[in-house]
Amino acid sequence: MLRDKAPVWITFIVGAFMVSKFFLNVPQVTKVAGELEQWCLIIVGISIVLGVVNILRVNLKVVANRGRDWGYKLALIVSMLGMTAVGIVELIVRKSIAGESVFQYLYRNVYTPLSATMFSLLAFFIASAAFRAFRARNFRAAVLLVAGAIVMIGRVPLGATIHPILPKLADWIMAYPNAAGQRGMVIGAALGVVATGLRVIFGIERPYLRGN
Amino acid sequence: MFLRLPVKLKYAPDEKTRGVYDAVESLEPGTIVYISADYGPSTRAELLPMHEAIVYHALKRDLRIVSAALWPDGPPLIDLVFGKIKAELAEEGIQKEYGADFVNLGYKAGNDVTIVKIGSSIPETFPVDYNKTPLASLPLMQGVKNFDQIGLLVDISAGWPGVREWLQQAQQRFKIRLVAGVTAVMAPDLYAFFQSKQIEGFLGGLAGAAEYEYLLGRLEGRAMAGMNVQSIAHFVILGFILFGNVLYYRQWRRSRLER
Amino acid sequence: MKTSGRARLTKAADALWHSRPRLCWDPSLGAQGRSRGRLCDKFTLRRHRRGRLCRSLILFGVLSVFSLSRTPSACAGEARAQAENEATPAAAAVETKASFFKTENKSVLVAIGVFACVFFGFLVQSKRGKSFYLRKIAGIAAIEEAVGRATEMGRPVVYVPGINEIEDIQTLASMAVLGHVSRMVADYDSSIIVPTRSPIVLSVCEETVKQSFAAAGRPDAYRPDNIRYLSGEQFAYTAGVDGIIMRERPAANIYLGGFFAESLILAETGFSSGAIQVAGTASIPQLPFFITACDYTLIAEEFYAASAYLSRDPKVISAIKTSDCLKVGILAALIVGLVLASFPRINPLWLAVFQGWF
Amino acid sequence: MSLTPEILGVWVSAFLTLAIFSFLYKDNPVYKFAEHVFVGVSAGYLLILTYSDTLAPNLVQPLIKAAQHAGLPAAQEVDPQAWTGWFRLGALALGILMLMRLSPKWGWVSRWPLAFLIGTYAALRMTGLAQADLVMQVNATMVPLFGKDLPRFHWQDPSILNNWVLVIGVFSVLIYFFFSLEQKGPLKHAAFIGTFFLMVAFGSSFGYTVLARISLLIGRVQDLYEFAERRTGYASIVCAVVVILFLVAWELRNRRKGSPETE
Repeated sequence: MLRDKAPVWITFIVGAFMVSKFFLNVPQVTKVAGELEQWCLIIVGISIVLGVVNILRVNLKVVANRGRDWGYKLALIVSMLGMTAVGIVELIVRKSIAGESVFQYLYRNVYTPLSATMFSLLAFFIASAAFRAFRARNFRAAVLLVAGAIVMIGRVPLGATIHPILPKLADWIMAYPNAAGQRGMVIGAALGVVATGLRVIFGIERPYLRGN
Repeated sequence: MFLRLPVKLKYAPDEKTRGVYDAVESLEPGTIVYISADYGPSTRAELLPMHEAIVYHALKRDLRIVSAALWPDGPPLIDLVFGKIKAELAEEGIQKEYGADFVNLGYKAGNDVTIVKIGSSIPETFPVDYNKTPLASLPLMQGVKNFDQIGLLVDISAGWPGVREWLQQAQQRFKIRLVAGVTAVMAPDLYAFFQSKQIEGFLGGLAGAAEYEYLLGRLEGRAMAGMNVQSIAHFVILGFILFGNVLYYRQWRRSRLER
Repeated sequence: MKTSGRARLTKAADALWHSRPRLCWDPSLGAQGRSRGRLCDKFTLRRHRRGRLCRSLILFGVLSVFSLSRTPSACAGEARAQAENEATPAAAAVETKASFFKTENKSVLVAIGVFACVFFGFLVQSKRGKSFYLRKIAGIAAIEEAVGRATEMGRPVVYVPGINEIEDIQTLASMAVLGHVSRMVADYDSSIIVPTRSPIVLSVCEETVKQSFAAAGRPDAYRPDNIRYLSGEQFAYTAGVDGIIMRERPAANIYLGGFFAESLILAETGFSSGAIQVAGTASIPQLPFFITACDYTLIAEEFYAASAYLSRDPKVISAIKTSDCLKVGILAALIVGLVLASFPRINPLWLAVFQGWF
Repeated sequence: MSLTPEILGVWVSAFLTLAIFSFLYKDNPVYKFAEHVFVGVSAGYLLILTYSDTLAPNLVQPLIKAAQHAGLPAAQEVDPQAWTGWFRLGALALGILMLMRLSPKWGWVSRWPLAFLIGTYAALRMTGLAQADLVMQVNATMVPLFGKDLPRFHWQDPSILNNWVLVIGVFSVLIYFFFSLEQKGPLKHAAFIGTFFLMVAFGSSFGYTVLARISLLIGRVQDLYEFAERRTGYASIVCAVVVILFLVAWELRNRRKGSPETE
């Protein structure tokens, strides 16, 4: 009962209530819904903590067993605990992590370059994909390539310098054929989401009941 | 700098860029603009220039800015932009103060739900700002209850949660004007929403940022410097695609001849 | 606590729980692409169906009454105000505030309400044994082909369930497909590797694969090590999946779920490894990479439909049938709207009223 | 050059940037180290920020306030609404149930908060998408196809041709996504036009993505260029040399061992 049926009822009651809030103009409903939304923020916050604890747990296990790459995992744990410790000290001493602080210093000089560089590696992948994967194997792929090439040229100022019609053409492709294709997909996907949403709220589909 | 090209490049700001510009221009001085910085350092090369440009434009027009983030790595970038633009405006002789002209409310977890919550009550969602000052003691936040007091919503967005979520959960629900600055990956999605006038304008990637800087007349902006190299890089990639296809064509022809 | 209210609640909860699939499927019939189910335990089903119909009717009935309680003249007046360049927004706002029902959202109610009614209609029909036709989708047939090829080559299948959390609808859809894919893998006596990014998705995947192997009668063949938690960080996760693709040399890579920037790296690595690749996602910006680097790609709604195709579950098929019906409705509404908009002789007020109701 | 914290920061940034770029050669220890530091730092950052910006102001503070006010006599009360903070105990309870996932025995109770989240998100997404993506998008497709008010063609503004393109595109893509009818006859042609529109959409998406990815790389190179100034002691250049020397040494060691490195 508590394991299987209670969650289905919670989903139904909360879901139906939030749907009705969308249509009703009753102050009491709005107020209760507002509080439930607060709860959501907090639960999501706590589940973020859960994810972080999980990272710690998985990696500690590897380090304890001297598993593969344990040295790197140790670096991971040390940097994670270091960042957390700095944050906790800042919160206790200064009551805030904003402004000029060691925490922000680490954000600026460790987190920022790592995160930005990780992402910029994609440029090389796109270059290799352009060479190896983007080939006009059939009509569909050819249409894709031609549209892509026109947009690529039209979107940069050098394209406008070559011929003023290029950016116009690129923009027309984006604004009409592209928008039409996107809109078809958006409408279809919205129908898919409404279908899944209804199935979840009415408890017809409940994959979250699997696993622990 | 090595990022300069010998050719003088032409910029052709299009309707979407103009939409953002006009939306900011249309507001009365003193109106509050809500800027959501939903990105992190990973896409900062694309989005920071447009974030700066929009904040510069808004503060210069005497608008007031409330800013927050749905991404945890957003708040420091908000501080960075405010600091930089404040100094830049001070050089031009315009003084702007934290708390009176702009505030940073920090990060809030919860994605879609947070958007709905912000729209219905800003003080309940953010009891304190990023510096942990209670909202009640910030002059700018006096009388700001929800989106009814906000004149324009600006989303600087790098993915999920981002502008699509603001469109779904806030734009129609609270009937608020929305413009966005997005990475180029997300821009194609938005054309359908621009045509339907759900979004008044958007800046797509570094190109959009450069066009906006061009409209503002900030010719030394970072985006325009980047666009020069961008032009060349695009042609290099096009070369890759062409070369790959030539190889493919030759291979295909040979296999057909053998048959 | 033993009040009648509680007893009713228990009974209703029972009803809900027992409404899980109770149908016997003959796999040989299913393979023809048509679902022909036979019902077990008709009595229980009818009871629950009634319960669920009641619930939905109460919710949408109550809301519809409020929406319809506004007189047509008021609607027309509102539309006129809209048509006349929104001359009196303040008045409209006052009117909205005063009403019990948020009239500006009535079209959403109509959309969801119609959807729910049609959906439950099809559900009832399908439970009575009616079967629905679904056209073939190449990408879905390819999943089966890919698993078969992996078996022939004696190499594993890698199934990437996207990088979103479990509450995302794409992940939910992917979990449904994983159930069928792992069942196929178990039937063919092959192996499946599932790398995950979220601890919650991990446990759902574990349970799903375990159940499939058990259902195939080979619970001992389930290898818990193959369902792996790699990292919560996007690119560390991507690097991990790349490592698996390079080391284990899978014969087939299946990417189904919500993807972001890593789609390019995954598809590109898989492409160069020479495996059969099938992808499916509703993350539209990532589709070009999958389309160019994968053998088959399920585009947006096709991906949502995949679980229906593989499961032939009447509930899921009813949902697809419903969205098809609604698409016809949308096309019809569009035609009416286009006619109203195109001919200048028609009063523009009509279009405004029509748009207000759709 | 004196070693100020700022200069040290530049050196660290330059080193980490180049360590990640070393992946372009191949997966190697420097890259692996940087990657693991990244995962660790981002997890720590996320933890602190979630607490300081979400849990502290929205959960802890209201509870503390409510507890304080409960102890005060009525006359001293500053905030009459403070007692509503007690409601957050519900959120706290659900949050604790969520944390039970860590326990193998009591893991199942985390289904309750999960059910709560899924119910809320499903409801919000359903209504939000039905409004913004369904109703509004369909309404916006009701455009005039004839008439003298519009020009025949315009590059950006609505025109007769553009409206026809839009309408045909939306119709054909919707028909392409029809699952319960076989694609033959006119449907087949419509679906073919639908794929054409889809491919144009994906192609232009691809063109735009190239823009995005190259921009990010340019951003990194711009930063490295700034780090290579004299003021910072040519940090980028020195770090690049160090990373390259390390890679060479590592490769030589691998060769001498005779075993091709495993990854």
